[in-house]
Amino acid sequence: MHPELAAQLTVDGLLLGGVFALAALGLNVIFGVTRIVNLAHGEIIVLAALCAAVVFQRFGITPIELLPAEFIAGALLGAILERLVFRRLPPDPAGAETTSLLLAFGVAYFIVGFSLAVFTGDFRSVAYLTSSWQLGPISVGQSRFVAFVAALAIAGALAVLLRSTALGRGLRAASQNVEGARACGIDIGRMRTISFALGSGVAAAAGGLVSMIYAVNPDSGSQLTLLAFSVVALGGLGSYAGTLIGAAILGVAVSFGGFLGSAQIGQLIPYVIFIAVLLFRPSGILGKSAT
Amino acid sequence: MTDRRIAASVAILALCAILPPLGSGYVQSVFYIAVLYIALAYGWNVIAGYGGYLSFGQVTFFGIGAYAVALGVTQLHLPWLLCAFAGGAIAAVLAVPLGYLMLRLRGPFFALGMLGLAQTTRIAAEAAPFTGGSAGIYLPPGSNTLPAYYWTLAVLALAMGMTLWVDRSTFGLRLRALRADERAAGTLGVDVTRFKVMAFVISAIVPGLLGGGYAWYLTYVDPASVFSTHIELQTVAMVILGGVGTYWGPFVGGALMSQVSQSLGARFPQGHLMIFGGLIVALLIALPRGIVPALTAALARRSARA
Amino acid sequence: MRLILLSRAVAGAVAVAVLGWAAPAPIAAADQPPIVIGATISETGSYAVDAKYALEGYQLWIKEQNAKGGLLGRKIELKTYDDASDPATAVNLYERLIDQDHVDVIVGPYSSAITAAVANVAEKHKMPMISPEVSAAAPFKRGLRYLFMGIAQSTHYVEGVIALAKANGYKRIAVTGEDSAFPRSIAGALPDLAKAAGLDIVYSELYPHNASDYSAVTQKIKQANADALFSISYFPDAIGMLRALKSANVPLKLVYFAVGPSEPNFGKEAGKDADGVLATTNWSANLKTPNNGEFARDFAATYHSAPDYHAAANYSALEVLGAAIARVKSLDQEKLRDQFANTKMQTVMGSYEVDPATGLQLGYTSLTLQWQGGKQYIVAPPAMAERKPIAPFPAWSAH
Amino acid sequence: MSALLDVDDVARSFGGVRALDGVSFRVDEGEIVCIIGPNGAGKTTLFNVISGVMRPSKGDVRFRGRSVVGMPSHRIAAAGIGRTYQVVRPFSRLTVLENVMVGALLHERGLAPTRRTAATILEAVGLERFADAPAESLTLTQRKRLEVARTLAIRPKLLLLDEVMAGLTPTEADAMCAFLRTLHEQGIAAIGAVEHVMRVVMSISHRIVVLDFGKTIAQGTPAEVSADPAVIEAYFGATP
Repeated sequence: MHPELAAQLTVDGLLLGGVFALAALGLNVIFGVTRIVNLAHGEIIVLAALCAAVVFQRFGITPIELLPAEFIAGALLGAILERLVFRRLPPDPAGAETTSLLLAFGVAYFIVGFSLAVFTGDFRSVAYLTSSWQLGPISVGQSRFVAFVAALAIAGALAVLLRSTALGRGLRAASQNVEGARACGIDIGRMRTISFALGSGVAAAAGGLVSMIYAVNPDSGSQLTLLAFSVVALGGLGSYAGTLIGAAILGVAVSFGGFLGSAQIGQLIPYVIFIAVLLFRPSGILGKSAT
Repeated sequence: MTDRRIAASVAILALCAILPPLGSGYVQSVFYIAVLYIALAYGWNVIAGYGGYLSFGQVTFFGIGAYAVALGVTQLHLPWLLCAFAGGAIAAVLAVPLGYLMLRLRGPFFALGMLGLAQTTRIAAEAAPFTGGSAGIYLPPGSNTLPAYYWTLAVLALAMGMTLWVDRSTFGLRLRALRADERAAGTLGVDVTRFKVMAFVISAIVPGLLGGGYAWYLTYVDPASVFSTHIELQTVAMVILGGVGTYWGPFVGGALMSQVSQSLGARFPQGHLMIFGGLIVALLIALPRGIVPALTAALARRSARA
Repeated sequence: MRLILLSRAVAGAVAVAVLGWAAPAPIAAADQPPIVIGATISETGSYAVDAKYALEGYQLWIKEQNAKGGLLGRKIELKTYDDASDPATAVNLYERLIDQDHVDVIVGPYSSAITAAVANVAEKHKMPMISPEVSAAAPFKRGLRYLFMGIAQSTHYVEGVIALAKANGYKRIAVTGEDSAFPRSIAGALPDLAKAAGLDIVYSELYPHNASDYSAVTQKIKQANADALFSISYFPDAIGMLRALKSANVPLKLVYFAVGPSEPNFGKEAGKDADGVLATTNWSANLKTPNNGEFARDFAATYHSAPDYHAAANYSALEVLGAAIARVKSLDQEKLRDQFANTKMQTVMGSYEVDPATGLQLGYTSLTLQWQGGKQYIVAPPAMAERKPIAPFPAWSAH
Repeated sequence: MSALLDVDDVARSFGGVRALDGVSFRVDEGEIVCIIGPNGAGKTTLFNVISGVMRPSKGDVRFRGRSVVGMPSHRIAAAGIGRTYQVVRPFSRLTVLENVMVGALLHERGLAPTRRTAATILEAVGLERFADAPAESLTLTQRKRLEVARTLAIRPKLLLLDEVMAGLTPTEADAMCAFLRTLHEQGIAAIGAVEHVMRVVMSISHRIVVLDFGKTIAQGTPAEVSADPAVIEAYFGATP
């Protein structure tokens, strides 16, 4: 393969990885603290993307300008979901895992119905930053680059938040040892609400950026959930660096697999890698191994 | 109690066998869809309800069954019923290695891994040289509703029978134990992998058999319609509504939802999904184990007071 | 005992629900009950995108016809249900329309898969059905007597674009599109058409439905040094592919996306990037067909948006249906069938004419449109062109 | 007499942390052996390795002369090793009787005989009154008894008891010791894991193994171990 082509495919793959990472980060935040896989995650991304498209077309506000509002709205939605729905899980842990999946399934169903009622089945998208920069022989799509940078920034911000703030310490404590954290006076319920708010806020921000790359309709959510989950599972649940690395690996694999193999192979790579990795290394590439 | 269940089940199945031919084509197709989904729900309930492994990919086996009939009838010129049987057999055979592989994943990993598997099979069916690809396969046109219906009803009877067996057998006891705590079940001598795979195979045979009837009913098969996420999600929602891991849950949830979604969905296409989603969430919160266990418990309380 | 009671209650409820529906609908006391036309629309699910136009096309014709006094002295009514883009649901709902709602005539749903299943129901009930949305030939090659194609055959879709490529000397063409029945029917016809025009297919590959990304396909098109891209895409993949092409700066002289950009919405979602994009449509407001201007005007006035070809196709299907009823002066299904099979007439879409043996459309042809300055213009065939095609496709930096 | 269980230089680490580091000891038929060590000393990991829940990183575990390393846990159970868990968690949504039936299934065919066997065992541990109650409804002490009952149902030759004494009142602890003695009389060997050196434990144990940070710091008869300087250092500080 020509080195220029290999470089271009790598860049494409990394940028695609940025999109994957955006979709996955929020899911990982929620899982890290609550051990809940929010199946409605993709639906929240889509809902935010649809909002971004409508706002752009009506008022000319770009998804980037809208980002703070999207984050706040997503965070509110997440907090409400946690308080109203996910707080009511049964106490026994085996039952809680199943019930949380079922609840999330119901929430996803609800959001799809809501989005259909509000936005119809039309595909929407934002025509903003669609050009590319030419760096020598390599072209870099602007919106993808923005998404890539945003993914890095969000992952960085999450890392700083978790490492260096009191809230972050609380969240980490809640994610590692519920009983211990409770004994230290940490309000576990509040930490769970905050993690849902944070995760859903990130999902909504991701939705705004995704609207510049793809056209989505209310039914596009489950696909995104699956993709996001593949990234998280690959990178390791609870690890943000793992999410970035997992997303980059998947992005590059999809890029090369789609080019050297077929479009079908490109589409299937995320699932195949995700299942293969889990079978051989259940904790993901950077996850803490289970004891 | 088991005898009463058998009596009630037989009565319901007999009713389902007698009524449709008396009604119009519409009545027949309503029965077909209701019975199809109830049977799918029973199939799903074994691995998900009794085994505790939520799957979003059992539709894989449904699609395989549908293709068994489509290909068997058009390419090999075999009778469709034979192909429909073969569909169930193929599903069972494939489920063994797939079960060994996929059941090493747990909880959300298994659930979403199965969703990925269904997508993988769909794309494979679109690309494979022998499936007719995405253009699909046309079966000979004909009045197939009643034959497809009776086949589906027979599969429902089988699925209910197997559920009853699971419910009252040592196999079911082991399955419920491993659902609660796999590790403890293992150290108590339960061959966890073997029984999980067995449950998975049962949950594959049922959709595998049903798929063939579906192909015959529609007279057309394409990857998007038989490996459809829509069918999978609808089935899952039904069992959740009725009660996961209970004998009557799939029946009540399936009957309720296929009826309501047909009357409600056809009139309020956008709104009804929202109502369903809300209903699922509300039910899970208010009655965490579904309608049937809640009703049973309420009835038990009443008779205890009386 | 508890469970048996419970199960009896459930069984009873199911039986009541089902049989209750099966009871014939009460017939209105009026002397002249309306003529009811039945159909399903994919209002939700994967085919939901075009449903709005399809439904409005039906509704508009009925509104206009009722304003003219209806048919056979009777008002006309439309009865539709949402089939959720699911074939089994559609079969069920057509049975319901026929058996329970006792509609007088039926028209087709959307998509090949659903039509294939529903056609079998129409055949069983011996009710003729014009399918206004299925352009692939396969469903018509099963020996069905009651199914008729109400839209141009998909093999015609690319003719105008091939001619354009040939005229401009764009010899190297790349073919891609969604891997589903309709795009496949076009992609399958392209090699012969290209060969006849002396063009070379330098790349050909379909991508799966719901593809997660298009950048690898785009890169292959770039590496193949293609002049012209024939991407048989629906709406979302057309947008995704367009973005990926621009992102990768693929130098193309012709960009064609089949049906996705024929939707008026495309310009809104794609923005300036739409400029120069070619597409196929089966209808234009500028067609010199009977009542076409009136149709376009009424549609815009009623629904506050311009119609697309789905609206026109569904509208024309009812034009053919209405003419047939008027001619046979009854709702005799067999006579209507013969009318559908043998009529040659002008609708807003052009000349309706089918092969009486198969029901395949022979009359309608397709038009090639191009987005220019944020609007759609017909650019081929030359006889109907509103503007000259812009060729080559503008450089990406010029968008 | 050959050893019933032979733990030979077993090590197991988790991501660099050595939970077990070269542990060796043996248990003879009918013997009661106590593993003493503070929380985190590696007792549960040791039980996990013996019962097949985990593989050791190094070393071998032989039961009746055959290596059980790599065997799935149900086969180890069938071979005759039963274990209880530190955190007692009966199978939820199963009745008390059904919990015991799961273990009894190893030797019975069909529901009816299994039910009879399980009922007998329930009677032996004094839980027969709760047979049809949901297992979640039991108190902690009752759950511990249920935990032992369902493990006895597999008819073990060797019983691994993880912290059965923890949280018991002195009277209950005495009852547990009496129970262990009856096991001994029936020829069932037992390994008990306990956090603290308790007089009752010393009185019933034939041998004692002391673990600290995954290493064996002492083993021998209760008398030998109580006199071991390392143990005195670790458990009794300066004053024995």
